[in-house]
Amino acid sequence: MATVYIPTLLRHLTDGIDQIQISGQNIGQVIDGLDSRYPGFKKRLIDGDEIHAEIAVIIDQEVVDRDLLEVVHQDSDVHFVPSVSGGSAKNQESFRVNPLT
Amino acid sequence: MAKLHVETTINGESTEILVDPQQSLLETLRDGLMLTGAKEGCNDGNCGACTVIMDGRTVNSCLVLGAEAQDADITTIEGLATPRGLHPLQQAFLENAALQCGICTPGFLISSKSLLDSNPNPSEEEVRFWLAGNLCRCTGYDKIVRAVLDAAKEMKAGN
Amino acid sequence: MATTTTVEQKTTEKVIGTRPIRHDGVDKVTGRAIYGADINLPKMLHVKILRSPHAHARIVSIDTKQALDIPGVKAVITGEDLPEPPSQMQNLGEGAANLRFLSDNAMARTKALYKGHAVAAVAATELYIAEEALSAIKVTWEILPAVLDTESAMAEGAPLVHDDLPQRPMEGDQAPPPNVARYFRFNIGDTQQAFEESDTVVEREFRTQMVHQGYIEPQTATALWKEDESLTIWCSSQGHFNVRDQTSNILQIPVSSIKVIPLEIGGGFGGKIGSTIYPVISLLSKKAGVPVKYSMTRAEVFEGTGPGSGTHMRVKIGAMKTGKITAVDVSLSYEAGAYPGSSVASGCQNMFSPYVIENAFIEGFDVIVNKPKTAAYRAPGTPQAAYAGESIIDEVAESIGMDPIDFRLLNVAEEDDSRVDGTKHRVIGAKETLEAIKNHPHYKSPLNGPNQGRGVAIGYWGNAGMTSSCSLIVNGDGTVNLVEGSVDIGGTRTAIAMHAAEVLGIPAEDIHPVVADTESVGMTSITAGSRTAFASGWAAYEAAQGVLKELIERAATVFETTPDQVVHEDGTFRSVSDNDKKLTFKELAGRLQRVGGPVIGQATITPRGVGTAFGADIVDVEVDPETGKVQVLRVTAAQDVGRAIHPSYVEGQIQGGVAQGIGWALNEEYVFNDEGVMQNPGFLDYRMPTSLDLPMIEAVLVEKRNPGHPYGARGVGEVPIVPVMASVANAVYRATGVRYQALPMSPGNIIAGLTQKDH
Amino acid sequence: MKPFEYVKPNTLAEAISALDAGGEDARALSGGTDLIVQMRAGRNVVGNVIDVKGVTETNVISHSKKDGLTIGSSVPCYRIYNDEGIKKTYAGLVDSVSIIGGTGIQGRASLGGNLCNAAPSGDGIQSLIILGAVANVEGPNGARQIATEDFCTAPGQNALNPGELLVSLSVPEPESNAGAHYLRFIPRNEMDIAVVGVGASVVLDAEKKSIVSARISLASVAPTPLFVEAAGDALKGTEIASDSVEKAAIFAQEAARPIDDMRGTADYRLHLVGVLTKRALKVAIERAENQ
Repeated sequence: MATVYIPTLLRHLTDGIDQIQISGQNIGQVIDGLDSRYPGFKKRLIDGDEIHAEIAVIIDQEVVDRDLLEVVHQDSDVHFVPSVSGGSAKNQESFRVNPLT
Repeated sequence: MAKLHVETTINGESTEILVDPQQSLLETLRDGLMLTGAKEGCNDGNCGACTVIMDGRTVNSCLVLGAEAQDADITTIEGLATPRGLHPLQQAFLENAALQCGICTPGFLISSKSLLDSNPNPSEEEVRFWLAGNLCRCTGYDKIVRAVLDAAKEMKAGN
Repeated sequence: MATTTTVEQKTTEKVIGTRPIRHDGVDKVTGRAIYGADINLPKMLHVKILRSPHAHARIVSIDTKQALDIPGVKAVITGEDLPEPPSQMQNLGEGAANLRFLSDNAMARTKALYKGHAVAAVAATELYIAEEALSAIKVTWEILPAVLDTESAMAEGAPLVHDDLPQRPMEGDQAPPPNVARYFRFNIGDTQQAFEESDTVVEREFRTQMVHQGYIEPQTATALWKEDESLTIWCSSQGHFNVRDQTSNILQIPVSSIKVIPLEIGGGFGGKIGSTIYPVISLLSKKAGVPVKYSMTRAEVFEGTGPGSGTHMRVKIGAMKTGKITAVDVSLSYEAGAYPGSSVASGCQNMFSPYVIENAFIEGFDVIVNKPKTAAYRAPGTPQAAYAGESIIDEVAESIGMDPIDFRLLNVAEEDDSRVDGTKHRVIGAKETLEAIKNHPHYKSPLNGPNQGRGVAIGYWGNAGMTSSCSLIVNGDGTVNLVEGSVDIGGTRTAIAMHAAEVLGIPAEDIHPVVADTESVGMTSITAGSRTAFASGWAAYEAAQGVLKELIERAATVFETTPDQVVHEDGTFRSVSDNDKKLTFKELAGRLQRVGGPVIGQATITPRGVGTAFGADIVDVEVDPETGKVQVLRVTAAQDVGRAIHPSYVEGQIQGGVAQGIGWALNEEYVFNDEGVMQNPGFLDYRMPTSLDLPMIEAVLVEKRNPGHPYGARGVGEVPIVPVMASVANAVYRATGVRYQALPMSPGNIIAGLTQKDH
Repeated sequence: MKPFEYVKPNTLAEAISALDAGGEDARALSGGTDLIVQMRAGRNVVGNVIDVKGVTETNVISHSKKDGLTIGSSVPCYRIYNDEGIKKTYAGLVDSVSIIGGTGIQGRASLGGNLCNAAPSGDGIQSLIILGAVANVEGPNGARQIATEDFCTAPGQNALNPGELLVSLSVPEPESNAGAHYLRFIPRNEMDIAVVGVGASVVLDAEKKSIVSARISLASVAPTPLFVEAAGDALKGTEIASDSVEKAAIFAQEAARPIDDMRGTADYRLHLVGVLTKRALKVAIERAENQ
C-alpha cells in the first residue's frame, strides 16, 4: 500500500493523522480510497477530471502530471503540496515548479 | 501638419526622408527606414537601447527629432560591421558571451564604439562610467565590460 | 573571473562544457535579430490602451463614440467586447474563476482594480491618432476605497477588492481574513516545545516592496484576425504555446485557429509568461480587419504588467548553543495584486530548504490588494522569504558566536533529508556550495575600511521540468537543422543544440537551431522555471538518439552488415567486423539519399528528474555613514549547476541574478502614494543598477551532477537571485551594526536606521 | 507625441520672430532631452517647436580674461567638459555638465536648456549660480540680462517672457584664489536626479587663509534652485581652518525647504544638505588653495 502524507491543512479531515496507508493503482484510486475513509479529500484535491491546478502531486520524489491515471506503486510515497503558479486558468500553463528532490 | 523633407547621411549613405515633425529619430530610423537595430526601451533617455552616433557623439535617438537629422552624419548598429566582417567589438561581444536577450546589445555596441573612438585604452572604471547610460538587465555587466576591454586590446594590436 | 569546482569526476563529453559562439549571435550584434516591435505589416494599425487612473473604482459608464469619430480611428473595444467568461464560478470550480480573473485583468468590465488597469483600447492608422482617441473616450468613475498593503487588506472590515472572491476555509470551517485568496500551512514536529528547549530564540518582522523584473523590451505584439476566422499573433513572450492557449481560453476560440509566431524576446524573468495584451489586440484586429500592433510604454510596463510581490513576513527561530537549529515559526503575507495568485507558496516551501529543520510551523497568506496583479519574477516568491530567513539565520549564528558559514554547514540539508513540506531532497549540492564559498580566497581576504562589511547567504530553488519538443533533420552536407519550441532569452538555442551535437559527435556549429512557431514544432512549455536548457536540451538529446539509431541502420546498409555490427564514436560510424569500413557523420549524411532518404528524429518529453539548485554568495559592501549610500565592492557567487552545458551562459545567469538581487536589495521598489498611484513608473526613478553601480561578479560553478539528466545538468537561471538580498543585508549589518529588516536598503532608509541606532 | 510645427531658423532675429509669432504655444528646442520627454508625456503641450541650434549665437563658446566665459544656450554638455580652457578655469561648471544624464544625454543636453527647464534639481543651474553667471536674453523688445539665481521662478517656470530666447550664459572670469565645486547626492552612481545638490564657490585672500567671499546654492530642496546668500555671508572673513564650514552648513539647512517625495523624505534631505554643503565647501576651498 502507498503511504500518503496528509497536508497540514487537510489533517482536520483525518483527525490529525499525518500519514495514511492507502491502496490504489493510480492517483485517482488513491484519492478515492482516501475520500471513502475520510470524506472531503476529493473535493479538496480534484478539479473536474484532474488534480487541482494549485496542487502539485509528488510520487516518490517526482512531481507528476495532474492526470488521475498517474501510476502509484505498492511502496510509493505520495505528497500533496501547493504548486508554484501565478494565477493560472484551466489549461493555461502556469509556472509549476518541482518543489523538491 | 506637413511632413518635412530631411536630407541626412546614415551609415555613410546620403538619404532623403519625409518625417512628421513629432517623429523621433528613433521612429524615423525604425519605421521610416526599417533600421530596427536601435530599440525602444523607455522612450525617455534612461535605458540607452536606442543609442546611435550623431555627428561623432552618442545620442539617445528617442530624444532627437527626425527633423533634427537634417545634414547630420548618423551611425547605427547596422553600420558597425563592414562587408569584410564584424567590428572587433561585435566579435568580442560574441566571444565573451556579453549578451543574453540581446535587446540592449545594439545600444551597448554603439556606446562602446564611441568610447573606443575617443579613448582607445580605457580602464574598467572608464568603461563602466561611459556605459552607465545603457541599462542591461541580463548580464550584470561583467561580460560586457570584459568584452569592451578585450576589443580595445584587440584593436590596439591590430593597429 | 569565473571558476569551476567539480565535485565528481569529469566525464568525457566533447561538446558539453565547451563555449561555442551562440548561433543567433551575429544577428544580435548586428541589429538584424527581429524582436516583437520590429514587425511591420502592410496596412498595420497602431494600438493604445486607456488605463484606469484610479486604484479602485467602479466604471459607471464608458462612451467611445467621440473616439470612433476621429479620422484614422479604425476600432475601439472595451471590456464588453471580450467574451463573457462562465459566471457560475462556484459551480464550475476555480478553473473558471481563474479564467474570469484573467479575462478581467485583460480589460476591466465593472471595476478597475488597480491604477493602470486597462479599460478600453483603440486601433488607429497612426500612434498619435490612437493617443488622441484615448483622450476622447469618456469614462465616468465611482471611486472606491483602495487597499494597498497586506495588513490593511486583511484587517477586519477592510474594503473588499472582489465582491465574489472564492475563499476556501483556512482550517475546518474557519473563514480567512478579508481579501485572502489562499492560505497555506506546513507544520512538522512540535515548535512550541522546541522553542522552550532552545538556548536562543530570535523573532523579527520583515517587509519588502513590490518590484519589477525590469526587462528592457516592453511587452509588444502584433495580431492579424483573418476573414477565415484564423488568428496569427507575432510576439515576444516567454512561451508562444502559452500565448496561444491563453488567447484561446479567453476568446473562447479553438486552439487550432491560432498560430503564434515567436520573435526574439528582450528579457522576461517571469514577467512575460502570461500577458493580458493578446486577446485585446486580437479583438481589435477582428474589428478592423487588418493587422494591429501594440507596444507598451515603459510606464505601462510598470503599471500594467505583473511585478513581483511586496511582502510582510514574521519569522521566529530557535537554536542550541551548539549551532543546531531547533525550530522555526513563520508567517508570510504576500501581495497578490488585484487578482489571486502571488508566489507565497514558494516562499513557504523554499525559505528553509537549505537546512534540516525538525520543528516548523510555516503559514502563508495570498492577499488581494489594489495594485497590479503580480507575476513570476526569477525564483518567484523565494528571494523575499530567503531575505527574511537568511537574515535571521545570520543573526542567530552571531548570537551564539559561530561563523555564519559554519553555522549553515552544521544545519545543511543533504540527500534524503526532509523539507518543511514533508518531501525529501534527492542528490543536492547545498553543502558543496557552502564549502565553495567557505574555501574561496574571497572569504579569507581582509576588508579595507571601517565602514565595510561582508555578508553571506544561501538560497534554494526547485526548478521545473514541464514539456519540450524537438525535431532534427540531417542535411546532405552533414549539418543538422534543429527545430525547437523554447523561446531563447539567454542563449538556450546553443545549449539545446549542444545536447544534439554531443550525441551525434559533431561540432555545435554544425547544428542549426531554430525556434519554431506553434504550427511547426510539438508543444513546448514556457521558457521559465530554469527549465529550458535542461528540458529542451534533453528533448534534443532524445531526438538525436533517434537520429543516431537510424544512422546506424543506414551505415549498416552501406557496410553491408547488420546494425549491431556498427559502432558510432566521435562522429564516425565503423563496422565492427571490418575496420576499413568507416564513414564520418558527414560522409554518411551525403549518402543518405541513396540508402533510404533523409533522416529525421523527433522527441517530445515531460522529463522527471528535475535537479534542484542552491546558490551561495559572499558580498562585501561599503556604507557611507553620512549619506547612507551602500556600494557593493565585491561579490562571489557559488552555485550548484549540476553540469554546466555552456559555462559562459551559466556564469551569465549567475551574474545577472546577482545584479538583479543587488538592485532589489538597495534601490528598487514601487513607490505608491496614498491613492495607490505609482510615483516612479520609469527607469529614472525605478533605479536598476547601472554598470557603474556594480563590481565584476565572480561566478563559481559547483558541478554536482544531477542524476536525473543525461549530462547531469540542473536549471541555473533562477536560484542566483535568491540569496542576494540577504547577503547584502548581512554585509550592511557588519558595516553598520544595524540589521535592516525592510527592503530596499536605500540611502534614506540606511540613514533612518543609523539614526535610530544612535538614539 | 502630439503633432506640432517644427521650424529651424538660421538667425537670431528669425528665431525670435518665430518664438514671438508662436506666443505661449511656442518653445525653443536645444538638446531636447527635457522638452521632448515632457511633450511625449503630455506635460508640456507645444504647438510650435523652434529649433534654435542653427543660430550662431547659441552655439558659441568664447573665453577671455577680460570678458570671462560665454556659452551659447544650445552648446551641449560634452563640448563644455571637453574644452581645455573651461576645464582649467571653471572646474565647478565641469562638475555639473559631466554628471547630467549619461554620455548619450550629454551629447545633446545643454546648460541653457537645463536652466530654462527650471527643475529644482537642475545640476547645471547650481554651478551657474555659484559662479555668478548671468543669462543673456533677447526678445522682440530687445536684449536684457537676468542673474541666474533669479531665472527660475517655480518648478518648470522661468523668467522668460513669451517671444524671448535665452541666447547665452556669461560666467565672469574667476578672481584669483577662487575655487568652486558642485556635488549632488544620488542613490545610484550615474543616471539619476539629485536627491540634494550643493554648489559652493569661495574666494580666498592672498595668503589663502581666510575666505573673502563665498556663494552657496542648493538643488532639490525648494520649488526652485536655491541661492543661499546667508550661508555665503557666514563664511565671509572667516579663516578656512575655523568651524565656519559647519556654520555655513547650518545656514544652508535653515534655508532649505524640502518636501517628502519618492526621492527622499524632508528629514533626510535636510540631513544631506548639511553633509553635502560641508563636502562641497571642502573641495571648493581645496581648489582655491591649489590655484
